[in-house]
Amino acid sequence: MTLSALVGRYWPTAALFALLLALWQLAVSALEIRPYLLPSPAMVWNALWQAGFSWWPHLWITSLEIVGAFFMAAIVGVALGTAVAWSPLVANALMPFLVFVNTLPKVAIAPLLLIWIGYGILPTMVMGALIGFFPVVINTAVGLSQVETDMLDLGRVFSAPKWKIFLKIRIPNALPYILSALKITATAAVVGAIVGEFVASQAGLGYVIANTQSSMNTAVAFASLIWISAIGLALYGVVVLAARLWAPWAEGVE
Amino acid sequence: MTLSALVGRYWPTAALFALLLALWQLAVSALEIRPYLLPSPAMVWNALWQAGFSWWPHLWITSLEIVGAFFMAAIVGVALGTAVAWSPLVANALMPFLVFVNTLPKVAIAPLLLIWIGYGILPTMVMGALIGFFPVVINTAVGLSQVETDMLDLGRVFSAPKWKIFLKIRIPNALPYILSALKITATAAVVGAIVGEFVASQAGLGYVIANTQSSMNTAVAFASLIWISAIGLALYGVVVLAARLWAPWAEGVE
Amino acid sequence: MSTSLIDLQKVGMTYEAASGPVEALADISLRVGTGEFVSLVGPSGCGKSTLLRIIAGLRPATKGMVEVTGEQVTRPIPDIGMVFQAPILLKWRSILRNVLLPAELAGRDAGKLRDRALALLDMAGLGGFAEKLPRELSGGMQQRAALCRALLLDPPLLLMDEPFGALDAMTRDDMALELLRIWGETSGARKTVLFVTHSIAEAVFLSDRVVVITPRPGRVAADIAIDLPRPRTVELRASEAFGRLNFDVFRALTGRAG
Amino acid sequence: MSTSLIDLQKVGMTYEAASGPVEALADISLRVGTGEFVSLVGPSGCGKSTLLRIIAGLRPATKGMVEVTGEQVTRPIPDIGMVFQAPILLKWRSILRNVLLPAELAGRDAGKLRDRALALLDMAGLGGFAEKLPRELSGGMQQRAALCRALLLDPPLLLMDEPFGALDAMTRDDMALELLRIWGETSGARKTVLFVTHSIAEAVFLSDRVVVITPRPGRVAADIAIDLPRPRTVELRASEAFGRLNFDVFRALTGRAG
Amino acid sequence: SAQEKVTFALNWFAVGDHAAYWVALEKGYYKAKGLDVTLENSKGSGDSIAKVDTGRADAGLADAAVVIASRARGTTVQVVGMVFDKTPMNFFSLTSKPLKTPKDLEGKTLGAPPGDSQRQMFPAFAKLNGVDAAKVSWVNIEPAAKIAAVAEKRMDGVGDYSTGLPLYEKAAGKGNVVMMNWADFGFDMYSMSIIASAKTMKERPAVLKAFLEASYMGWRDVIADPKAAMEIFKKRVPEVDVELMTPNMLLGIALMKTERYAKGGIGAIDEKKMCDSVELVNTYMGLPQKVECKDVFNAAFFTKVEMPK
Ligand SMILES: Nc1ncnc2c1ncn2[C@@H]1O[C@H](COP(=O)(O)OP(=O)(O)OP(=O)(O)O)[C@@H](O)[C@H]1O
Ligand SMILES: Nc1ncnc2c1ncn2[C@@H]1O[C@H](COP(=O)(O)OP(=O)(O)OP(=O)(O)O)[C@@H](O)[C@H]1O
Ligand SMILES: [Mg+2]
Ligand SMILES: [Mg+2]
Repeated sequence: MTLSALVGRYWPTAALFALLLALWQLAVSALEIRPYLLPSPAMVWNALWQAGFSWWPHLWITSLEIVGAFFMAAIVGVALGTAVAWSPLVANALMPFLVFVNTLPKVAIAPLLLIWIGYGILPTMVMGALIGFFPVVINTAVGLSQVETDMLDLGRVFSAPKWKIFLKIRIPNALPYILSALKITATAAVVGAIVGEFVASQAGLGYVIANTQSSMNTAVAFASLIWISAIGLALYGVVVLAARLWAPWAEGVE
Repeated sequence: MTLSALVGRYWPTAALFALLLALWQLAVSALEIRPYLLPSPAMVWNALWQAGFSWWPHLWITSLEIVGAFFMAAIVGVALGTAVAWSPLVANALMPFLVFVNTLPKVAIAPLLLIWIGYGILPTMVMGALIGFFPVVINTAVGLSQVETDMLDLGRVFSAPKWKIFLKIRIPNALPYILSALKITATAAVVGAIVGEFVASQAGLGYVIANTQSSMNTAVAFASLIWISAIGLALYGVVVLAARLWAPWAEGVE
Repeated sequence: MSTSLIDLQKVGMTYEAASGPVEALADISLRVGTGEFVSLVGPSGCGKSTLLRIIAGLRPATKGMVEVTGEQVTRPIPDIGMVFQAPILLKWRSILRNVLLPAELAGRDAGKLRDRALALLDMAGLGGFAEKLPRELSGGMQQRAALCRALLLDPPLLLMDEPFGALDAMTRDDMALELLRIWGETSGARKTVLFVTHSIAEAVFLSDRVVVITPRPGRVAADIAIDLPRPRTVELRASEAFGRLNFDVFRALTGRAG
Repeated sequence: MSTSLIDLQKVGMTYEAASGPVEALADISLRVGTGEFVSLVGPSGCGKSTLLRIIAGLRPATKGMVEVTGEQVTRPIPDIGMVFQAPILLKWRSILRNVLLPAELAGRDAGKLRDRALALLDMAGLGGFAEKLPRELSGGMQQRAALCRALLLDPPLLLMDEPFGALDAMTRDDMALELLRIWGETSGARKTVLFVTHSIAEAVFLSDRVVVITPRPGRVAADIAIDLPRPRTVELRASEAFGRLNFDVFRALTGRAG
Repeated sequence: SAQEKVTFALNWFAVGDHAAYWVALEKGYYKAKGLDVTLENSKGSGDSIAKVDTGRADAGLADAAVVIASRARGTTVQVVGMVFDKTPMNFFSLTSKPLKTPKDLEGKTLGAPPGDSQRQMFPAFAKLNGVDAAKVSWVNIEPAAKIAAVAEKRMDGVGDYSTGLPLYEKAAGKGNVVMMNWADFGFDMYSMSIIASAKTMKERPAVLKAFLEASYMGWRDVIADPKAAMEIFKKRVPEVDVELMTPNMLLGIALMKTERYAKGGIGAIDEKKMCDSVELVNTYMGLPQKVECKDVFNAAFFTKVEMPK
């Protein structure tokens, strides 16, 4: 995309963000909100560049965790969704269980998770995946079931085994659903990784937030949130782009 | 459904749960896991009935919060998703912002949020809605965009205004997506309400967990988790049933 | 045919696609007068459906001028009935509610039109199927439902893309006679009909004029006036004039017209 | 016609739906011999598509016995080519890849069949459209692509549901002749074809037998042997015998056969 | 007569050292002084400070270190009375791999929630005892995961108040838990305190004073008869686990049976100790500005309530 196309495309976002920034600054000054509760944009901006420590290792670790969590959630989610759509038996057995797993507040079982999977990058990924996999399961399963009888008949006429019908007909047909879920999961993986870091961590943006919140250094916490959102937006953007390349017929919103 | 139909339908679930219970009991006895970490099923069962306090007020409040969060998320999500699908301008302006909001780890900003919006049932609902609205936005927006050109042409031929095309064609056509998202949100609302209660609350199942965690009374915490999952499953079941009644043509998995 | 309702001047249409452009129409000029019944015939893929979409204002032509009722077409034109090549029934609505859709979309009271919708369904032989869902109908039945839908609001201009394509010969003939009645063959006020068909006999039987389109890119190969007496009757088909006109159209189609 | 490939005995089919049951077929008995070309004609909604689905093993009949190659049909039968009434092209695949789909589904090497697929597309007049997506094709072109797909694996049994329904008269005639060639009219080994059409002339021109079905619920109204010489030629259409057979079928269809 | 509404923000969900306020409620100490008190849970000191500072609560419980740090971030809250006198700061470890003296900490991995005062003050503690702070590695963990982290040997030790002992013993077994009380190693610093905002102090001084006095009366009764106090607590907050919370409470009481409280009354603030605490925070918590000792506390609302004999 050329620069002018980019400008044309994203000026509404830019405008909205600018408006929000202005409102934020205004609120902070007009309502005299305490900086430890809501620092001004300027303070956050400063914290972004002068946090007193280097952001890079934290950014790097959290990014890694998020991407890992995303892929785990995507792979496990598609696999489980396919299993659920595969047979009503599996669906009846698995779904209540998956709903159960998904409704468990992960923060509540933090000690168990800590003991079972430990702490570090991989466990945090697992945590993120646990938080992000469910939308993929549901959307995959629903998408796989939303195929017209005619299309299935087509597959059956050519004596295709069930797995081929899934591979060649159901799954491509469900791609808009799956891609939609991946967009959701891209953001859920971000939250998941941070929650994972909250449970136990030695580095990462979640670690920074937890640390600074306690000393009421909210500006740095907000700066971390901005980094986190930047990672989230980037991952989301990559998913949108990948979707467009991979399944151009399944056009959707961004 | 008759009893035998119910049995026929849910025996796989029941079997899986029974298996898991057995494994759980086995693990606890064989590996000598300490009860404070993972109480035995029997202990949790006892705690369910003899917690030393009444579950009902907690169940009631948490259910209320969950249902409230679910409806808020559903309504706001569908509205935002429709706005995003309505015009590329709105989409370009809103989407990055929504992604931003959704990647913010609510646990991290929960204390801030609660300071701003206060404590109690309503704020906890808002918290739950914040955690659960995003899948609805994405799925609604994607679903609304997944309409065949032919159908849109049909609407345009009859000089339908844009909002009528949304109402009569795009939205019904997107229902499988929206219903899929509502299933996801049903479980997210549960987690959201509990997270909200974790931050500060005087009652509710999240409160019970937070309370018992600080006294290592894990059996009661697990009993709460079971109640929570029961609410989650019930809400999920209601969504599935509602979907089947409301949009029988959009059959999906459960 | 005093005024011309549809006026196309050197209309061209090229579809751009990743796999290369396709020139569907090249240089189509055509006028259709108010109250005229004009059929379009031409080989598969010559651009007939494209032309109908352009006239309806659903797609802009890439070349030339398109006017309906004296106004340039830039967006979907109001008060038309259109039968698409595919039935395009909304799968979540019963057949009756599908037929009533135009009323809802155009903001008319669907309740009042219910009886008319049921009468149309009866006419199309779908009397017992009002409450069925589209997927419970056969291909031909779906097509008839789509026809009823197009007729619901009694529009003065009908654009019909092979409305009888999926019907058997007999049903087809019945429907053709019904269409002539609805068009207003015997009554005073006639609608304007632009009718795409693959059946030469059908085109000749129904129309005031048959316009023959060349293979892609579509151009007007011939514009044949059908000067058969109205009202048309089934017996007409055995007439020599009918046979001759059929042959004229056939010749124009096969390019042997000279 | 030594052995009978398809054997239907008192087959009935009733669709159950929330809005009440629909009896689509009542008591159909029919045999089709190996190598035979049999056409089905009947009014819209009489159950022709339903019958084809039952024979293919896609839906179980609710009554009667269905056998293909001497075996009871309980699930989709192998080695058939089927043309559905709608094109049912996968929208995410190019036309070529849609045509190659049967190879992939049946576990055959699609790469090796590429040339055959391209040749089939050429035959169907879709030479330049191999890389297009389905939505970039006209209705008739999509139908032809679906025909190519059904022919890809050169199946011994073809079930065809109005394969030429969306084609203009000329293309239709060309395709009919191609179909006869593919069927094996002149070569030795003939395929078996069950062909649904709304065109009586087409049925007579192509078939060894034309089976006429009554209005819903479908029964066999007549089974008319077409004893015209093969190979069939276009000239045949002008023959008196052709006209008489056409009339026979017409009479059976309209119920005036007595 | 119209009762004055007072919202008191506790620092956590129900734990043993919250019993006093419920006792004061139950026995009508607040009511007698014309107060209508509501107790509200919070998620840690930061949360309760924010509530008090923004006026969502009128007074609250918070760790003094966090209160001091919060002043540097612009809050107006001040300590108006103490809870524990002796510091509860402490490390827990297991007998199998005990951390008994500060020197043992070198080369070990310790877990603590980020806000934990042990964690924040560790450099001071290390310096005091000649330990190389750089040789200790810290892991952030959820408060809920602290006990499991030690008991299941995921970490060598965790920083946690000494009052938590019963919980650690429940997890690891009696006799298996080792404590390193900072107080035993020369470190003394204020921890749990009662706070109020500038607004409350200015606009409702009488109410605050009354509230403090009634609260310490509650404490007095707790110290005098822990068992009865626990019964009231259980009655008011049925979700508490009496078996664990009783020892937890008793450990807290032990931190209050000091010379200072015996002389000055329960919760008496010692200026020197407070200023030393402020100094420690100023030195070790990386604050954006220095906090003045006099800004941190205000003893004007304190009323002496005698320790029970
Ligand atoms: N959406 C599209 N994108 C690209 N090309 C298109 C599109 N629609 C039609 N075409 C091309 O335009 C040409 C004309 O198509 P059109 O549908 O108008 O033909 P038609 O005369 O209606 O044919 P048929 O009788 O088979 O329905 C075809 O070659 C087709 O490939
Ligand atoms: N899936 C279905 N559910 C319910 N009823 C159905 C279904 N499919 C077909 N029918 C009914 O069965 C009857 C026969 O349908 P079928 O599609 O076999 O007719 P057909 O002979 O192929 O008609 P056409 O020539 O219009 O394609 C129709 O009345 C139709 O309403
Ligand atoms: Mg067309
Ligand atoms: Mg059919």
